Amino acid sequence: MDMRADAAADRTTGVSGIARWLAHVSAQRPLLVTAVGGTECRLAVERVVRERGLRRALSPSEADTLVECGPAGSGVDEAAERVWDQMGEPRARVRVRSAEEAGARIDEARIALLDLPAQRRAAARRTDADRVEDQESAEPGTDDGAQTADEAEDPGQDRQDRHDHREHRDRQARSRHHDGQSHHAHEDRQGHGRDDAEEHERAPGRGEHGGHGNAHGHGQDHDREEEGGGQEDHEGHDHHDHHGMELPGGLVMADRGDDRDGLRLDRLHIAIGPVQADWPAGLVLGLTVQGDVVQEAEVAVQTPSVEDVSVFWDDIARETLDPGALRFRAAASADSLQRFLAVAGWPDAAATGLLLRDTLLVPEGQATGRTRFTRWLRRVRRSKLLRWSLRGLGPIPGGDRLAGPTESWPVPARLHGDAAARVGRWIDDIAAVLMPDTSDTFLAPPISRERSGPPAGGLSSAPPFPPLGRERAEYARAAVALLPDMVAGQELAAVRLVVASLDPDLESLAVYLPEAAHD
Amino acid sequence: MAEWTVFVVCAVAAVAAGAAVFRVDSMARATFALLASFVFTAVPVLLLDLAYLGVLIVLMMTMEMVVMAVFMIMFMMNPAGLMPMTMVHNTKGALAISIAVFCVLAAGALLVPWPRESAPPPADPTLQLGEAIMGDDMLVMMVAGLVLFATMVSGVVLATGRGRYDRYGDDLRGRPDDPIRGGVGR
Amino acid sequence: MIDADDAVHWWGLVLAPALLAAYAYAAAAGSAARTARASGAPAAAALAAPAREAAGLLLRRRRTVPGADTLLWRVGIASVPVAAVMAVLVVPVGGRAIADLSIGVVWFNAMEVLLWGGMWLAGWGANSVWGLVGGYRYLIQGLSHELPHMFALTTAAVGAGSLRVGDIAAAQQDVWFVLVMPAAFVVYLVSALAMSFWPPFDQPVGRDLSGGAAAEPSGPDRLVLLAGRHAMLAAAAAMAVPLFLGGGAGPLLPGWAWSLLKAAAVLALLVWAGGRVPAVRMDRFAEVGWVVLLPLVLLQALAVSVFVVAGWM
Amino acid sequence: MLEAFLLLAAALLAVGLYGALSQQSVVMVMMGLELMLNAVMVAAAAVWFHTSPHSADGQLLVLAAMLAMAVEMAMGFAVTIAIFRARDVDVTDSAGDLRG
Repeated sequence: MDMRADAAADRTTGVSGIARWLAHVSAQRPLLVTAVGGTECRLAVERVVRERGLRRALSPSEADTLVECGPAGSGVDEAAERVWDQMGEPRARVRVRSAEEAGARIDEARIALLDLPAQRRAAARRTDADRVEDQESAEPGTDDGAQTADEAEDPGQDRQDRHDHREHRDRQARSRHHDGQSHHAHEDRQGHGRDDAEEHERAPGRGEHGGHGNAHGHGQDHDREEEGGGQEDHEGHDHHDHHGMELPGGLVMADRGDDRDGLRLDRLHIAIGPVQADWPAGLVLGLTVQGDVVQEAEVAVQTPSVEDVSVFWDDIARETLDPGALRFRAAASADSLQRFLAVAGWPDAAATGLLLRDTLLVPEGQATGRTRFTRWLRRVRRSKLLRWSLRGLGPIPGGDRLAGPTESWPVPARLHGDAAARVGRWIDDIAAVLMPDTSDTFLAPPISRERSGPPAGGLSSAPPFPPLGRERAEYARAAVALLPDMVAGQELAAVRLVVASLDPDLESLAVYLPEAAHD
Repeated sequence: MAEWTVFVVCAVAAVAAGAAVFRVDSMARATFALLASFVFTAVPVLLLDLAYLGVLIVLMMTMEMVVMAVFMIMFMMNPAGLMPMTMVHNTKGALAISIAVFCVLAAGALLVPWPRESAPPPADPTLQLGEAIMGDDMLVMMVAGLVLFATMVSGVVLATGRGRYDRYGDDLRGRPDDPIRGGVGR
Repeated sequence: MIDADDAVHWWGLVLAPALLAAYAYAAAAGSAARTARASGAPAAAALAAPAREAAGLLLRRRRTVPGADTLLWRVGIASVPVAAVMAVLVVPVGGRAIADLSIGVVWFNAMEVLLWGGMWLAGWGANSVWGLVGGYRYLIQGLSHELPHMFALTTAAVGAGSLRVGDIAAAQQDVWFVLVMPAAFVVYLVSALAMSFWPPFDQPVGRDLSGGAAAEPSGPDRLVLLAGRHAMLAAAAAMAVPLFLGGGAGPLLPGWAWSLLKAAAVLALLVWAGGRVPAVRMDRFAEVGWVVLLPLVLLQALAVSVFVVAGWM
Repeated sequence: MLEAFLLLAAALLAVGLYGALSQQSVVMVMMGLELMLNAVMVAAAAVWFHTSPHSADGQLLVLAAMLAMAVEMAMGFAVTIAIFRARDVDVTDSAGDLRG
């Protein structure tokens, strides 16, 4: 099934009936890219995807639709651009800027996907662009008139780079021959890293062209049979740390370091986020790993300026939590919980959690499916296997204080304990709404009353509940501060679970504690 | 005739894959070339009526090679990609010795008047093997078991960096101090 | 070498992979329907979901990844369905297998071990950290369940006194092995889930790794990998029938029908179980495999051996 | 037919010997050894089939070769790890030095 050969043949003959039929019956597979401030759009898109019985993609290789949720302008755009480059035809790309247009945008993408002749043309253009890049003789800019002069020079530049580090590698190989001990190729890796850096710096320039829904000749990373030099962009969807790492982007092999078993082994720099399924929007976790064990971690936060962001999970300060507010807070917890369950590898439970979240967000949707949700809640809460795999994971002892730029502040009580305890608090939030009769929540909601500071006396003298966004900003601030130490020494599965159990809301962090978001 | 064809194809492929082990420039390719060589030699063994041993070669060698791949990646940097590398010494001498050894062995194989057995092989060679290792006093099986057990113990002792005193403390009591706890809850 | 005394007709060679494909599709459709039901969508519509997904994959342009070892990557991906089909060759349906080898149990085991190499290559070849970690997870999973799995197979073989799958099925005339060796049966089912990296043992292709070993394959490559995975689950489910569930034995219906029915039941059980629990984390399961499952199944083998020596079986 | 099998074994042994002699990396040396043991297995199986199928000695030799392979692998890696841990070396030349 060589689509490229087909594409060449079909340029004159048109698209075969079989391909048309396949496209028609195929299920759309959207990949969501959420910018900070895009929570509302994300929820809307997730609802539409669920209602249509679609499944979200985990990686660009399985996606055919790129859905960007939220405002443009934060660092996530570059990541989205690279993800777009990695998707094979047929593909479509849409941006959802408000919750109302989610369905319409996905329809739009579907129409673009079904337009096979256009997809084929785009694929052919992209292939041509690759060829242009790979052949010395290619004329710059022939694949697309809109190319900038700057970009047209890229292929040559790129080749030069690759030529450079091929030589470098040869040198490396020779030196290995003479000295078996210095065989750890870190200089060499840095050679690739340089290449990566160049590509990534170019990425925004490329972005000007990629954004209009049809495939277009920027697939620089495809079809390169470049041996050894390939640590670059295909991983782009998950590690783009332009803030902290010296060598942004690709898998860069660094020096060696002691691992937890006392062996000095090679280390690899990767980053998780910002484009990652079930991952907090705007979070980038730069990791130094050996195998799948994290040695060091650093957190970067991609937040746009405050005025661009509106906090979705927010309400006003109040004396007591009325049912409506509890319900909204339960929806927020359900969102975090379903994401956590997805990361924990329980897709069915996560799917029900998603449904529950959407139900809770509709004020009058109370009655429907109540028994199924309570049954689901009980099953999650009582799952021995879940507790077994979370036990002792990501512990946060109580009483710690974290040093901020100006003052130190305590870790919010809600984050104390291990991952299982934090997940349990979300479950309690939901139980307070779903099963109010079993826990006396309206007088003393067990979890929602917990706050960052020590309780100021009895129930009567309790200060008003701060806005939800404010609370979540404090959790996020603590989470961002604690994460690097918490994930060091853990393997990747545990890292994902720890992050999911904290689920920092960077949207509220950007608005309520902007100084913490831009440290 | 069909058997002969299968043998020739597999024999040539086995030797070629074996040679490829030392020709390819990626450790993963070397490992899996070796695995291919084993699989191709298992087929001639199957042709000799040794169904059990032939399949066992495939089974054991696949596991071994995959474990080897893990170690190889661990020591040989480069978690992905094909980093060209050569780490050889004295290739010419090695080649000369190998060719000489091959000539001697080949001459021996062709020139020695091998005794021939006209009796047919047993109906079930697997049963024969089983009785040989498990029958009578089980000597073979016991020796093999002891060897493997000793290997396991000494391999772990050699490879591990932390003994039980590191894990449990000087009095060997309480919970082990492991970086990652296992699933049984110790 | 192959003593296929009761060789099946040539159409068996066509029928067996076709049946395997049908069961694999049923597994995919079943799990899609299960998830759809959990998300509040009509389950019936989800039965066609795998086909719709396959259509999309067939149409998708295959993506080449820079730096990938394309040869090994493709070999690894292709080996998944190949291993499944090869494994199912020795599984009798109503007393007839494509090749009822004298060492059928070992053959089945060898084919499933081939998957180790294949999955590792599928993860490694893509030159992606997710794939590599996914491949490693599959190996850890394999190392954790393989010995218990082997001893579960051995226990059945000991019970029947033969490595031939047909003999093992025939030895259960009086009493099914599942009653004599329940621990071995349970361990077999657990390792069947693990070897086909099916939930809850799907960490090698887990969501937390963007799909792990399946993160990079796209288009037809991806289809082959996923289809092979489902086929492996179907093959493992089918193998449980002659090993533990009496093969084609049963009242009224002919043997082949019972074999197919029982295989479908085991498959349904595995698919259903996959949705009930979260993923099993490998750093925790490894210890369970070695410290709990292995002694358990060894005791089971000991008990069965005693039964055999005492003449009770 | 026996001669053909023995030729195959001789070729495998020679290839493995070349690898074991010429490679520097411990892992690659082990690959050479494995190939040589593989040759032993082929030869033993062939000799069993053609000269003495009535006794199980040939089969036992194949099994012994397989056992040797397993032991060689396990001990090889254990020693490599031990040396690597102690001296940060995984090539044979350096392992022979007194100070790695």
